[in-house]
Amino acid sequence: SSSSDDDTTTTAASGGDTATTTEASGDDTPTTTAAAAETTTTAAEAMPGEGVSVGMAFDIGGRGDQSFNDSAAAGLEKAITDYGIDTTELEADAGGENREENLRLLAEAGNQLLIAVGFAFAEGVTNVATDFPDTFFGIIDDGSIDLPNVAGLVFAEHEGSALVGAAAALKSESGTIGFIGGVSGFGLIEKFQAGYEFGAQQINPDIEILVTYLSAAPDFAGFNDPAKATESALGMYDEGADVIYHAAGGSGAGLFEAAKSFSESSSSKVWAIGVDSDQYNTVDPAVQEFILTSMIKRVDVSVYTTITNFLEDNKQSGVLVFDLAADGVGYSTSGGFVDDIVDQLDALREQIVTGELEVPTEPAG
Amino acid sequence: MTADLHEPMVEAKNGSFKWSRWGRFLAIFVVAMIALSAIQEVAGTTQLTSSGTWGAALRLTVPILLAGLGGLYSERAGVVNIGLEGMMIAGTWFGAWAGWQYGPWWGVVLGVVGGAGFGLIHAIATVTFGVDQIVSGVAINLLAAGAMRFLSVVTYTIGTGGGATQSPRIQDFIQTFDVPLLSPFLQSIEDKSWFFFSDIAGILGGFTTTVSWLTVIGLLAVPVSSWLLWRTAWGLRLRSVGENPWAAESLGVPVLRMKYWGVLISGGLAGLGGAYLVLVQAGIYREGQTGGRGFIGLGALIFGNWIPAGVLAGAGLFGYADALRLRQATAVHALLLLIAVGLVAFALWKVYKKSYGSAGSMAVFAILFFLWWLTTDEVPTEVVTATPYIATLLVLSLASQRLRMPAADGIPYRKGESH
Amino acid sequence: MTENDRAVELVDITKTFPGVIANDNVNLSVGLAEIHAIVGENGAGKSTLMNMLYGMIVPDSGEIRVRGEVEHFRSPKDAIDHGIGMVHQHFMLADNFTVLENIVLGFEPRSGLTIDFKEAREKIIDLGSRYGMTIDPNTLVEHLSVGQRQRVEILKVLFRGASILILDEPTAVLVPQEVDELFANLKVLRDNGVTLIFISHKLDEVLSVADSITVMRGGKTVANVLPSDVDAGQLAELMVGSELPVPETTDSTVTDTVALRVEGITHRSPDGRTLLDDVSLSIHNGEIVGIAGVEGNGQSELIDALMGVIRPDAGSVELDGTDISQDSTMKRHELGLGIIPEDRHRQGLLLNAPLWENVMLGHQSQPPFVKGPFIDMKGAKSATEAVVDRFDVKTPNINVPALALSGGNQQKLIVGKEMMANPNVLIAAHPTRGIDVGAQAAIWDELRDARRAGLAVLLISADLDELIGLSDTLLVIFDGKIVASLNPAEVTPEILGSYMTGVGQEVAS
Amino acid sequence: MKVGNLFLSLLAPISAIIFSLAVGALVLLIVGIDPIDAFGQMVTFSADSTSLASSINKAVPLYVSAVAVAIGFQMNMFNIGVEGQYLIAAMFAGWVGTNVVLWGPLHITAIILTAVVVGAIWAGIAGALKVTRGVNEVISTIMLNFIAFSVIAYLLANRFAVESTSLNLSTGKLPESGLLPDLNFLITMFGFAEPRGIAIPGFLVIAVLLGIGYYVLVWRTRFGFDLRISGMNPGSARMSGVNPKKMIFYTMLISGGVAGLVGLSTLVGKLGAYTQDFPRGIGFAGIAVALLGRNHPIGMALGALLFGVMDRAALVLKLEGIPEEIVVIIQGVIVLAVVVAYEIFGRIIARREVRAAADALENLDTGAGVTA
Ligand SMILES: Nc1ncnc2c1ncn2[C@@H]1O[C@H](COP(=O)(O)OP(=O)(O)OP(=O)(O)O)[C@@H](O)[C@H]1O
Ligand SMILES: Nc1ncnc2c1ncn2[C@@H]1O[C@H](COP(=O)(O)OP(=O)(O)OP(=O)(O)O)[C@@H](O)[C@H]1O
Ligand SMILES: [Mg+2]
Ligand SMILES: [Mg+2]
Repeated sequence: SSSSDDDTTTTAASGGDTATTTEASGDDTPTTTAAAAETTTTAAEAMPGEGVSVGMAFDIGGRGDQSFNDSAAAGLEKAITDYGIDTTELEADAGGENREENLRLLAEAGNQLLIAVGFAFAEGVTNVATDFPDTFFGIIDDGSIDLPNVAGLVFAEHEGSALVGAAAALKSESGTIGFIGGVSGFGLIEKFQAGYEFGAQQINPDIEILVTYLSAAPDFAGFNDPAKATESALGMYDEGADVIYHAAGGSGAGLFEAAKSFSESSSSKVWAIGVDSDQYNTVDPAVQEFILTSMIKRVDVSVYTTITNFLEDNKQSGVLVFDLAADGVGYSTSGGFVDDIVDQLDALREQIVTGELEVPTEPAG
Repeated sequence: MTADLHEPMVEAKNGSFKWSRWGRFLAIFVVAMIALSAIQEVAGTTQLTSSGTWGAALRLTVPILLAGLGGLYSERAGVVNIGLEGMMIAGTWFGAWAGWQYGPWWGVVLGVVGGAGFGLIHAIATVTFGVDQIVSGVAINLLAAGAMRFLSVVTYTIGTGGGATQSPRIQDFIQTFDVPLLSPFLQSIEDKSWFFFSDIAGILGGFTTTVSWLTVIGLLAVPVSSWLLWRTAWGLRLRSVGENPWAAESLGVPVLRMKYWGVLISGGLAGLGGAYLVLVQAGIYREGQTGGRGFIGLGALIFGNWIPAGVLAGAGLFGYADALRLRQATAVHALLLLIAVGLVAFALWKVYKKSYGSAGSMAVFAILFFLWWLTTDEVPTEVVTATPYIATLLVLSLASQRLRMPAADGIPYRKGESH
Repeated sequence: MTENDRAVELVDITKTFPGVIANDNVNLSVGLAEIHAIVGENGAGKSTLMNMLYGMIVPDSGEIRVRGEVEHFRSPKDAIDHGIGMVHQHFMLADNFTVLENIVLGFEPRSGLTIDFKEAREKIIDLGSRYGMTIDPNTLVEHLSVGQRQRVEILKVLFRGASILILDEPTAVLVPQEVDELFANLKVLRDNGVTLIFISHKLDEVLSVADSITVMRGGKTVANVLPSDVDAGQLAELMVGSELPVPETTDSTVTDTVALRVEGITHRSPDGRTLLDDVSLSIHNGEIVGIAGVEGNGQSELIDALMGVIRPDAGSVELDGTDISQDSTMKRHELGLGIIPEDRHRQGLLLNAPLWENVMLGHQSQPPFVKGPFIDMKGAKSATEAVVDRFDVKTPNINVPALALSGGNQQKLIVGKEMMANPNVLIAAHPTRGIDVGAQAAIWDELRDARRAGLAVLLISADLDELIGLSDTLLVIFDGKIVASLNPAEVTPEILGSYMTGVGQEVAS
Repeated sequence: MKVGNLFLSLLAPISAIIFSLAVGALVLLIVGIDPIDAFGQMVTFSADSTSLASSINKAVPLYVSAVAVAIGFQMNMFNIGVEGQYLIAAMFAGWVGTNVVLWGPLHITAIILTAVVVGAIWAGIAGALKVTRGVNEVISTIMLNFIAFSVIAYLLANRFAVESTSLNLSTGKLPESGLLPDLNFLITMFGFAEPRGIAIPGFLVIAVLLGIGYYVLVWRTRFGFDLRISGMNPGSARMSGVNPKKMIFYTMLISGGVAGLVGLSTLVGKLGAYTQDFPRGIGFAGIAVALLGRNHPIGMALGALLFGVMDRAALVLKLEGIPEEIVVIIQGVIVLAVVVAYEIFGRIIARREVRAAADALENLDTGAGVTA
């Protein structure tokens, strides 16, 4: 499916696709409707969410990080518009020490549903959810909590990455592509890399893939150092890569700048691939033309879905996987640069969704 | 150590232009280049000398260099400045904000002003109030980070494309240029893949292709600083304040004012380094963007023995190692071989100097590095990221006896109270 | 004398520091092109007065006139602009600068934007040859000897074209030969029209070189005399208000037991220079062995080696017959080796700590200061009271920080705590340096008494009178070697001086 | 006299805090926020048992960190490396705690000892470099911080982390015998409500003992005397028989050992594991607290508590839509202002002492005829 911003949402909303639930919770309900209810209601009706209060605990950076937190905020905004819920937001301090306190404050404030944005909240959610059994929790990017009132909202980043990997391979003329990871060593970014490599190799088994990580956890500077991303990307372009995918958070801006400056100075156009949100829409117009596509991780969908489920009294605990099938991940078409290969990409998508191809979560070797 | 202990360039000795010195440099350079080329052949990479690597090394060097030079002015005036990181952070924020609002050159100006602003705070605390300099530096690092976050929250509100942790994109970068004729010529030589010659062309190419004007300014800061500090009356006075402020005071040098100059310039240069990050490389302010470069600059300063050219050497080393690993993580592996060969050369020199003990330990290290190179295919990211820090520690522990910091560096000075 | 021939007039100058009136309505009048000496005890206020003339300190009240004009100096720069230059009691030089850089600092000849090094060098060489003070402008100051450094200081002043030159105790650190050289230079300067004001405690010097003498006592000017009108004794009386005390040993108390034996100590600096060269000596109980020598000839290293602060490359130290060469400094203290260090601020005191902690210094491993691993505050305090009482340390109580005491009282505290610990051997380095006459006499008495009781003392001093007066045996150290062993009863300061500068030929016995 | 000086010493931090609040208020005013309202919210919010527990929870590691820094300060050494030391120590302690299981009290002891030893070793590197190679400890500890982060990265990812579905890499959870019980009874026994969700950490006891131990060691033992005099005047210390090199090394070891404890209140308290997102930045904040409390055990305790309360109170600001970063600014200004204030008041006190001594002397002189 093509997935410009609006498209995907509607697809998810109307398609009634399901998010698979693993058995982690031991709950009886194996499946969950991950789609937003068709409650794009008319103004006259009373909003279904009135009087319902939802708290959101952002991770370090909070709103305006142009990434993960913003994406979660977008889901919340949409829920406000659609359902008229009340919301309260808090964000973690710079050292990330007060995550649990924030959650607790939100719970004490009487919010019925709490959404924690980021795996680092796992410990806090576990503790607070135990103390507030009547409050429901959603936690993004974590599938480790086994409590009846917690939903772990995880994404199949590797599946989405496979699609953009394929796109990179299809668009590459040189047979060399690149991947820039922000922070290595905690497993998440390696998932992106694995999928990307897998997808690219589906198209061209001989493709050469250059990989660099900007820092290693627990040094998370790699998510915030665009200058290093720039140099890394220029290195890869110099080495002959003509498409580079980044999973480096705020450092990604450096990749786009590198694509722009390399294209301009070498007069051969090279591409960048964005991540998490449709970065074509969030970056400055000056670099838009270099963004081939973005691997979209629908944090907003997961948030919106969780709220929807909650309002429908469908409190699904356990792990909700937002995968390709659920349109929890995908790729963007903004800019129209991949219009010519949509068919091939969709074919690959189909193979993954049907299980014909299984995308690895760890890079080979 | 790359730099002499005492900058002896006070004057060109009675016109006898130092041919011998240049000749020696040239010889060392040629030998080193041949070794480098050979190592590349063995290790099977071209990244060690490619123009791309050297261009990147240059860009990665400049912010560290500017921070280091910032430290230089401050410490030459007798004020230790570990607040460089905070001043650099201020430089990134103000550079981005002004760059976004008024264009990149205003970004440069305000970046400098922002850094100097925190320099001013440091100066007031340490020079006027005689507060412990390390303490003030630590406080400034805390304060700058908090204040910039606050400013972001207040200015880069939703809708600008920025937020609490980042600015909108800066529309224009500082302009870049290729040196006409030279750049394409060097490029063509580099493309030929000739042993040695292409390597030299690659290195020179890095300095002549897509060079930002701000890079030029950053590099010019080195000779300009040497000139200012060692040739002008102002520089002599500034240095005198770091060596013996009581003597300076007794000769009518306005000690406090000179210290203020030193610390303000220090902040300004660190701020410029921050602005460089934003306006040349990243195009955006991002919280945490400096990533410890201020501290590495401090390392470069010590590594460089408080001399501009030495600071450049230190910053260059860090920049180069970083460039290599960022551009081609695998190329770092070749660096192990380079280090082994370098250590062997150093050991031989020590043997020549009849210092067998250190020659022996160098040889042992050389063998270890060689074995490491031989038995592995790549260097773990964690090790690579730690390289500049390990290098600084190594240099300090091998050469700290030969380093000479300004005699009154870090010692609080109060007017009229001699020691 | 008319108003016009006065180079400097200080009228009713008063300056107080917290708790001290350093200058109390001081008057001073210095004629043009004369050598004017200012004498006075320690703390009489000489330096303070000169610092005001040089703009380093602003007077509380009074008037400064230079060549008849009233001036208000706010900084040395103002004074320099009026042709006044000062050579300070403690040299004001940057060690890591060249001679040239030190000299031009603050008064740089410029060509365009840069310093005109060529002109500066020529001018320095020219000045040096004119006044007989040659020195290579490109050497680093850290490589210069004390005498050379002083030359740099004077050149610094001359370079600025100063016509009024203040020298604060210029001879304190010089050997007699260097002093003669300096005085010759000063006379040349005077004959060239320079006015010289110089401060000294050494009355012979003053009488030989000054054209006019002002005496200060207790912050006041007490007399202005001509050298032809007074002799040293009279001058001394003016200075201290009474007869000058002389160090003098009574009959020999030297016993046969060797308390300290030093055998063949040799020590080299990391860069290979020989600092101590085969030094051997022995001190008997009841004996004071004096060591004369120009500062920097190995005295500090000898003390350090004896105390175990440095480990010499060769040689041994025996205390009461036991070899202590391998023992730690602390152990040596415990075995009864006492030390009055050379530099009380750097090695003898904790300026910010209370007196009782200062008294613990060096004895912190022994009762009454400690009980096991813990500090015995009660014991330490009563021991401190005892020192304060017996040595008449003037202090309000024993809890004030050491910095609250005057220099003399600080020194008395140090001497007192070492003596009260009943050492077998005492190393006394400059025991009376920088303290006034009364305190000096008291310390000398204590040393003599202890000697009579059997104490062995190694006395290191720059004060030749003190050395000659107190010692039973006098050794001269030059360039790390003991070059002479002399009988103090027969030796004169002049002879000593010639050994100290390496001119004397007698071989060590 | 004494009382006057004590008053002056207290005036310094108080005026610094007032000044910093004023700066904070000014900044808030500039961006159009009512500072009275903001501060009022903070005060109201911090005044309940949960906030108290939370503040103590934050204060304990800060305090331990401050003590580690202060030990270095006592001999004029800057251990800027507390940050790296506590992180690496906590990681090893967490790993040992899950892999070496011993009988109850021995188990927790082993964990604590591991942390102390690892912290001491990491700081000891800087100490050894200073002693043997003359490397300035400020720069070496800064470098060692960064190196520690890399070592942690490598070991945690490749050796120490347990398999988990969570992305938050973590050593295994400590068993019950590796944890310290909470001290909430301290609150409940006075009839206050049980703190919600946050507990007064059992490690508080160890922190208090640490403070007492620090005081006794530094001010009451000969070792402490040697330590302090080495810091005050290395030359005098050396002449008195103290080996400054040894003291430097010991100081770094002890400081590092204490630094190793910084993370333990979290490790053996609530968290029970070393995780990727283990609290950072406490080492640097500890420097600020040590300064605020003038290296005095009680002063530092108050300083740590102040920072803890401020951190807790900051939470309410966001709820009220006020940028909570203002708290960080105020904290930064406090640190600067406090050192400036100490400097100013210190000079006043010193001047008074000298004058008092001189006055007393004058009385002595005019009084009894004490002469030599
Ligand atoms: N900056 C100062 N602060 C406080 N007291 C001072 C200061 N400078 C000098 N004094 C005091 O003023 C008095 C005069 O000191 P000054 O240095 O002028 O004496 P001096 O005659 O030069 O002695 P010396 O022969 O030891 O050099 C002394 O009591 C000294 O302690
Ligand atoms: N050529 C120069 N190079 C560098 N700094 C200079 C130069 N000339 C003047 N300055 C600095 O500019 C400031 C004012 O210069 P000015 O010449 O008035 O100094 P000054 O203090 O009067 O020195 P001087 O006493 O040597 O004339 C001083 O801080 C000085 O150090
Ligand atoms: Mg004096
Ligand atoms: Mg004097």
